[in-house]
Amino acid sequence: MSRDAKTPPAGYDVQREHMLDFKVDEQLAKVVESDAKNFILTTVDEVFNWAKLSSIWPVTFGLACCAIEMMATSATRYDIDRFGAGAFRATPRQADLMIVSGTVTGKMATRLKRIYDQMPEPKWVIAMGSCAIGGGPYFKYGYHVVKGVDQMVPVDVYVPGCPPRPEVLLEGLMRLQDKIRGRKGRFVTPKWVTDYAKKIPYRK
Amino acid sequence: MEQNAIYELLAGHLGEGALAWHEDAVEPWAEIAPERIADACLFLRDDERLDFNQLMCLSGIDWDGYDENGKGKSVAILGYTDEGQPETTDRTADGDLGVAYHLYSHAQRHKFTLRVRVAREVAEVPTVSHVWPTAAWHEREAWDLVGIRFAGHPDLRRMLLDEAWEGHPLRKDYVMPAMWEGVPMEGRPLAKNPFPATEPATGDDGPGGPTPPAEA
Amino acid sequence: MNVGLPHYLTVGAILFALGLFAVMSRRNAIGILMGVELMLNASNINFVAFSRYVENAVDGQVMAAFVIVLAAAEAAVALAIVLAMYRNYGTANADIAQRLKR
Amino acid sequence: MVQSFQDIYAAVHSALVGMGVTIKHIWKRPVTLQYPDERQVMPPRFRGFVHNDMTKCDSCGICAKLCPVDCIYIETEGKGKDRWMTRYAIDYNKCIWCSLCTENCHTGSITMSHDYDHSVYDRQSLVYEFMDPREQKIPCHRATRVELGWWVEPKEEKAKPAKPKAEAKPETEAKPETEAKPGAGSDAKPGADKPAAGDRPAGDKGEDK
Amino acid sequence: MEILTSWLQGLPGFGGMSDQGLFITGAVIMATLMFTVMALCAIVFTWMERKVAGFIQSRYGPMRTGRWHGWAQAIADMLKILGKEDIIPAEADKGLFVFAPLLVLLGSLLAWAAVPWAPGFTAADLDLGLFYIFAASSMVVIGILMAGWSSNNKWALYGAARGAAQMVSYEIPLALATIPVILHTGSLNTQDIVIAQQGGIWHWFVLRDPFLFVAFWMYFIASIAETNRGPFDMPETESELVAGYHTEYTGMRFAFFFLAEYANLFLVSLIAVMVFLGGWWSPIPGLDFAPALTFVIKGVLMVFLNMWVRWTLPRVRVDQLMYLCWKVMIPVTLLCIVGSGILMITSGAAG
Amino acid sequence: MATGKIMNNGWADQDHVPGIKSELLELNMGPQHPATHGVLRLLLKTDGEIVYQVTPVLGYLHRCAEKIAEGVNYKQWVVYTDRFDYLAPMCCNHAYVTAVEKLMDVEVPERAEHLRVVTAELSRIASHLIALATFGLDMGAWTPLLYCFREREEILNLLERMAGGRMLYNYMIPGGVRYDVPDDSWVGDVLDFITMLERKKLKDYNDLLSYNKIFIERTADVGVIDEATAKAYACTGPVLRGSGVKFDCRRDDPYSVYHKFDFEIPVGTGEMGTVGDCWDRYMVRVREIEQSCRIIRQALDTLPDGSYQAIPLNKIVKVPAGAAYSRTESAKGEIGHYIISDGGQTAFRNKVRSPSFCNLQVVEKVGVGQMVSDLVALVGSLDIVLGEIDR
Amino acid sequence: MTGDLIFILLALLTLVPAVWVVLSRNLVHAGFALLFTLLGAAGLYASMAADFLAVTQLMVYIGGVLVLVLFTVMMTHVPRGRENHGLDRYVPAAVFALLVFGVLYKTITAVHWHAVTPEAEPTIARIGTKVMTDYIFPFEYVSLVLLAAMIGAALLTREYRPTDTEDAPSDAGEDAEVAS
Amino acid sequence: MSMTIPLGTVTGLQANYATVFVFILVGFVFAGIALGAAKLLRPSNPSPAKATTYECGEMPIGSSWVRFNVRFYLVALFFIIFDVEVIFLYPWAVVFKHLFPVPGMGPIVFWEMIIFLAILTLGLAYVWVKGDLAWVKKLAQHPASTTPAVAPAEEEVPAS
Ligand code: SF4
Ligand code: SF4
Ligand code: SF4
Repeated sequence: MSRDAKTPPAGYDVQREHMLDFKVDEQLAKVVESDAKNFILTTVDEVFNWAKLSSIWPVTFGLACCAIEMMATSATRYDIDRFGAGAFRATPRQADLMIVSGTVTGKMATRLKRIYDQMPEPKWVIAMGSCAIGGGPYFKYGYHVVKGVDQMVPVDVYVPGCPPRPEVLLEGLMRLQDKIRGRKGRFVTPKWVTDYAKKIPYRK
Repeated sequence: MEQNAIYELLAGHLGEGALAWHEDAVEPWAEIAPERIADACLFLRDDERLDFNQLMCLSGIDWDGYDENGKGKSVAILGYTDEGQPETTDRTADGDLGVAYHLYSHAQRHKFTLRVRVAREVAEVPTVSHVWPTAAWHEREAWDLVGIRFAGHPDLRRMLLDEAWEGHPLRKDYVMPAMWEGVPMEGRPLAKNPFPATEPATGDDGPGGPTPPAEA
Repeated sequence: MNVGLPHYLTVGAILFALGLFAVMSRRNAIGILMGVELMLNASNINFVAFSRYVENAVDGQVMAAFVIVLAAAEAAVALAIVLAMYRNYGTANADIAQRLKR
Repeated sequence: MVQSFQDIYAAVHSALVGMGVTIKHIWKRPVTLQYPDERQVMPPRFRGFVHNDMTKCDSCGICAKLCPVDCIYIETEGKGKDRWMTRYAIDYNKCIWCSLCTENCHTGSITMSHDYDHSVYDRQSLVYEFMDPREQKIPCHRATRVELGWWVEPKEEKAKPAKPKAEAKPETEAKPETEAKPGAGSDAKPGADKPAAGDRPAGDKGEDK
Repeated sequence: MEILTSWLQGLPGFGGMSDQGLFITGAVIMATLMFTVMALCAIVFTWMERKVAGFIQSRYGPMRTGRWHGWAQAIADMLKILGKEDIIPAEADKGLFVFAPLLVLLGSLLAWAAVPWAPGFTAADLDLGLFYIFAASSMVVIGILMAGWSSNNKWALYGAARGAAQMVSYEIPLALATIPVILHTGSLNTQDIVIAQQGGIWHWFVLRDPFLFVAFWMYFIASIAETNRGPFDMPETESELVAGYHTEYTGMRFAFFFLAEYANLFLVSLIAVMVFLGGWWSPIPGLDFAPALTFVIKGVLMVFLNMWVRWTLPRVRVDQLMYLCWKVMIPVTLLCIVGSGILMITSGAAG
Repeated sequence: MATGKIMNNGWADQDHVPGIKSELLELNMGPQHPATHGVLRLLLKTDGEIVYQVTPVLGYLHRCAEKIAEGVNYKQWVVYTDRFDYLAPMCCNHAYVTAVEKLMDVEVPERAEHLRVVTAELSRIASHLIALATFGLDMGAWTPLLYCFREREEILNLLERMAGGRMLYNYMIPGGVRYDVPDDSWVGDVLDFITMLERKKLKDYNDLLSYNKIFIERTADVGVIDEATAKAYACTGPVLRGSGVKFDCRRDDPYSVYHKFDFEIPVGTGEMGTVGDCWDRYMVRVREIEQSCRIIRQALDTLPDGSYQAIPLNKIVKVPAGAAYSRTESAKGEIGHYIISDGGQTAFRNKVRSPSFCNLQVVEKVGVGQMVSDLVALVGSLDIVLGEIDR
Repeated sequence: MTGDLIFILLALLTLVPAVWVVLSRNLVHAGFALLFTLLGAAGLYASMAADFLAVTQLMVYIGGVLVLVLFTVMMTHVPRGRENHGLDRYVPAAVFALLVFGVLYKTITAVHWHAVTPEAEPTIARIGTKVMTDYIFPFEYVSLVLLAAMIGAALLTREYRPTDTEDAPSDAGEDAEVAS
Repeated sequence: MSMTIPLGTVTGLQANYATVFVFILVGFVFAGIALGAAKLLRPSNPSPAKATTYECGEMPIGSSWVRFNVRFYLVALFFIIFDVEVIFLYPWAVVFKHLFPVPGMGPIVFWEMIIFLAILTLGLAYVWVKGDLAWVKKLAQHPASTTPAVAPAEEEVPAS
């Protein structure tokens, strides 16, 4: 079977990803329109937003299994550098993004908070993996696991999975870019969930 | 060497009173009086017929609620509820604590299992870290998680948890912490049904509601 | 103002005086050394000024170059001494070291 | 002296060899998959988001029980024939995509989809609600379901028609499995692997596009 | 400069300007130009580095920023850095902390003054050009020490100590490696050095005699070390010292280090081109159409070589670095000087 | 030489006191540091570049796995074993199911064992690739990292086809494996891959890294763990073998079907320096990749037909009361499970003896007197994975 | 005019930091202030057409001596980089320094210098020639001095030296050193 | 090469150095502009936590302003000596070509520098042989040396 399909499989909507490009599309236009009073400012803002979203430098912050997937994301096959986010900085001082990739334990949580604090603004956090999102598999008996990193630091994007595939992290990054761009991106619940819900015949 | 033969040798060294032999188990094991364990280990290591130069594993065990006859009656441990709150119970644990040693000899290629059992209130076993350096960390871990103190250990600090941590998690009656040094350990109830009968689900980012945006 | 020799010499003199002040007031051996460097620089300024405005030859400059070189050598040795002193007496303070010596 | 020249030679030589390896790669086409524009086709067993086909599920709760992380929330109301499911949700805050839930579903309704990329801005949105009780409730009891006309055949029957439909996937392991495993367990598997073709989209937009 | 001032004189508004005014205007324009080039090379080379690294590692590197192969990546980086918050650690020595990046930047900017871009086109056509370049860039060392010390961060301190020791050490082979060339040219003026290599590839100093060839490679290695890159990135060693001396630096101040790093990278490459690789002369005599372009292209090729090395080799250890410098490179360069001198004498080139 | 002298090579700290001890710089390497491979924290006391004391501080990834083992049933717990050594999850699965089977006394079908061996060995290769990669990265070589990850992706793809998960598989169950070979081409693809790896890629790594002079200089004679130390600290796996001890559970304490296969146990020979130095440990991994390829080839060539599950997938596993310690050779070394069962659905106690935990301990001893860079090399060459140290 | 301005700027660049060097309580600050003094001095040399000297100043003083000084300051670790000194020394030192300055200034102003301002010329060739001819012996002598300085400094800083209180063999450390 | 623009006393040769001076000023101006622009653009939200020193997520133990290891100092020390050597080599190299043909000067010029180099090389050889260029690397090779480190939990390694 061909794994390396270079083209999207049937039914995949390429269009939706083009929200990434630095181009005013409808939704962005709406945002812009509302600010249209000060055109220059908006443009400058736009340019800087573009810069911010095109150059998100993550801090090298690997915690657990997900960190390996984070590495895989930055590695050959998925290459997060394509998004300009490949410049992993070892020090939080120069980073924009903290990818909390893995289980946040009680002992680590304070350190995580400190590292987050030490990052200069503007800064973002991606919670990667079930553990970082909500304790994941360690929810029930994890006496030493923080159930959700959002209890420690504000999280911008949640990337589900255990571990999330590299693609998902990339997708999360794109959602973060959307967020920086000033819009909340597209509807987030996958369509198939609601589709199936719709298919069920009504009672009565 | 056969397990029985090893036991014979060990028994010869320690004298009969100090140990008991459980032969029919999946893995035969010798139960040793706690105060003799270091002695026994030294013997096992230094006797050239035995030559147990590797301590494969050292496990601390909380025997509370264990049913020897194996009817699956062990007590359920406490966790967090779905809402993320720590579960509590009135039950007080009372069983013994124990330590199991698994030994291996690179030269003789045989294994041996030792166990000691101490009362919960005593919870102190002599260290074997001078016999096998590797025991140092295992013992620290056992102290950390099960709360067995190892007498004579050079550096008996907690291993995995913080020094300030309360309780020993692998004890059967351990109650999960709700908060630790300002870090919330409890979960947040996420399982709430987002569809209260009256309120409509809303929003772009709202939970997966039935109102997807119109597709192109 | 037409900048000429006296101006440079004055700068040199001020620098020299500052260096002297540092040498006298500093207790830390390295501070003293810095003062010495200032004084050497002052003398170098003078050398160059004379070489330019009086003699118009490069001898003064060669001299100054030698001074720089020797200053480097001096700094190397002096700082090594400071370190040795620091190691032996636990301080880089010249006075204290002197007292300890006894 | 000789040694140090040998060292220098070794250093230069090995550096050149290494540089040969790297320069070789410059001309090669990168192996990178340019994700948003290119995607790989997932293998049949791929475990994406868990999906539950609500038309089949009878809220027996096996999946919730088997889930190691307790992330399936099933709520019902009523009793016996009048038992209705009011909620079926999977909490991706916790789900670890282990597929244990799909193994034992006796109706084969819960499956691992091939959809995997849905980042969200809000942790709440990761609780996927598979039904909206305001719109409908789902009858649990078999008799009620039959009565209401949405009875779905038990898996044994379901599995077989499903197989030919999955012809797109070259996997054929369903056969040895059924031989190997006695009872209903054998049929949990195909359900886990195979999307009922046409029902389940590969991408989030669905194949109906 | 002369070209510039005479050109300025020809401009309408500048005709009546005094000579001093003209001179200052010219100098300011030149400095601005150099600064722009410097900033530009940081932008171009960060992008290039990421692409080269990408392709070496069989991936793409930046692809999406600005559509075509992420050409706008470095611009975005710079803009973003401009908008980053500036943090001065509470424990730091504030004055020095603030000043250190400026010094590093200045050190590399100053050195740019003497680069011979094209015949007669040098910002400051110094008689001591080459010497001056080395001297000016030695200020960077102080900047790095300052940065590391003032951060009051242990990793930064390590980085600074290593960096300073490394940079001062490698300054020697760097300077020594150029001396055989000076023997041939008899001038330190950068223009003169390039002019002396006229006449095709065989007149480039790198191919003049075997000692010069060795000296070139010594220079190349020393220049990598001097710019703290490649296998010699001891001060920044990501895997050891978190980010070295700029661990605590954020935003624009970090960008200055960044800028200086790439400016220095290009600078040492340009010097290599100028001293050994025939400056603006094209390999084939008589084909010198665009001197400045030739010069820059050669420089970029050197930068590429530099990157290639960087992405291939593992990093050496501190002591090995020092070993290499003091026990291999300095003796070898000294040997090159003597050997080249003797060759000059025997071949009658001296005189 | 007196102790004080060494201390005094750095200078005194307090004023006025002659001959006082120098102040050592205390610094934290980790928990967030690129060289500690996760969230390990090494508390260093250094003098300049020389490390005087290393104290590993663990627990930053303590995920309470052993507690969870007492709460979830045997099959669910497989999921958590994946997450110990998340670089070689199959090996961890294998270790665990072996232990459970030992207690349950079930006969595992041959085919299942073969599949286990194949997947575990693939996993081992993947893990070793990461070990090479990160070790190279510690040494400052970026590019091998990317190459190794590229090859690892292939393995992950193969395993994903097999088990459905990309990184964490949940593939083995007590009594067999969850799935059979996915499709007809899978076996061929695996063989193709290992052939390619053996023929081409390993050569690339060797050219780029193993035999690079700088790399050798950085790793040979560095962080030497001699045989006695390795044994005393119960080091296992490549660390022990790097010290020249020919010991491998797969051979010396056979489990599964490893006794059927013909493979060698590479040991450190001190080819570039001393036996037991970082280079040896590194090279043992490279050679083990070759051996794993051999094993895979044999296992696939002799892949028997038949069932692959002794216990049906939908059966809840109950283990008779008793206790057993079972050990297997994972990518990092000997992983042991000590399971005490009381006859119920969940284990009464499940102690995991993780190889990295024991291997790391040696840092306290060997790390002393190294340079900071060498310490990085030492830690890198131990190839620890925090998920299994902290559990 | 511009020349004057440049001179004034350079003189200020030399002198103001020099004051800082003298007065700063933090030795590291003093060291960094010294940087500017040296830079200013180099500028002054350049303005006097002593370009070789200016560049030498940059290279040796700033690139070398200053680095050395800073290293030493950092090594001797004055707590928080501060030096305690009281006023007791300032007064006599200031008086004496002012006195010296007075004398010097008097001399400068009193003497009528027969100053000339010739055209500036490139100096390096002339210096080179001078060194090779007139100053040949000082030149060789300098090399000896440097050798001595190097050996002396190396001796002084060698790591395992006997001290007053301890009497370990002086070179014991070296045997164990691994020349790597 | 020198330009003759009457610039007060800054004439001819110095003109180029004046350019350098302008470079310094322009450098500062540009840096100032960059910092100023950044100041306008960047958010500023200081907090005590943000200003803590980064040390891998832990709180630093003590100040980092402690003394360095002497090694780094030694390197700088040797550098300074060789730096001076370079200083003299440059004038020599410049005049070598011109002075060598001068009758009577050739051998002097050549040998003078050879002697100069030889003397300094002697110094290099001295420190080399004495081991000052080597880093003390293996503490473990000093038998007594492991003791200063607070003994970790280790005992005698048993013979195995
Ligand atoms: S989410 Fe899963 S893969 Fe990620 S850290 Fe947690 S357990 Fe590991
Ligand atoms: S096991 Fe299947 S039928 Fe039962 S509740 Fe779960 S999904 Fe529904
Ligand atoms: S995949 Fe695993 S974790 Fe997720 S719902 Fe199913 S059983 Fe639970």
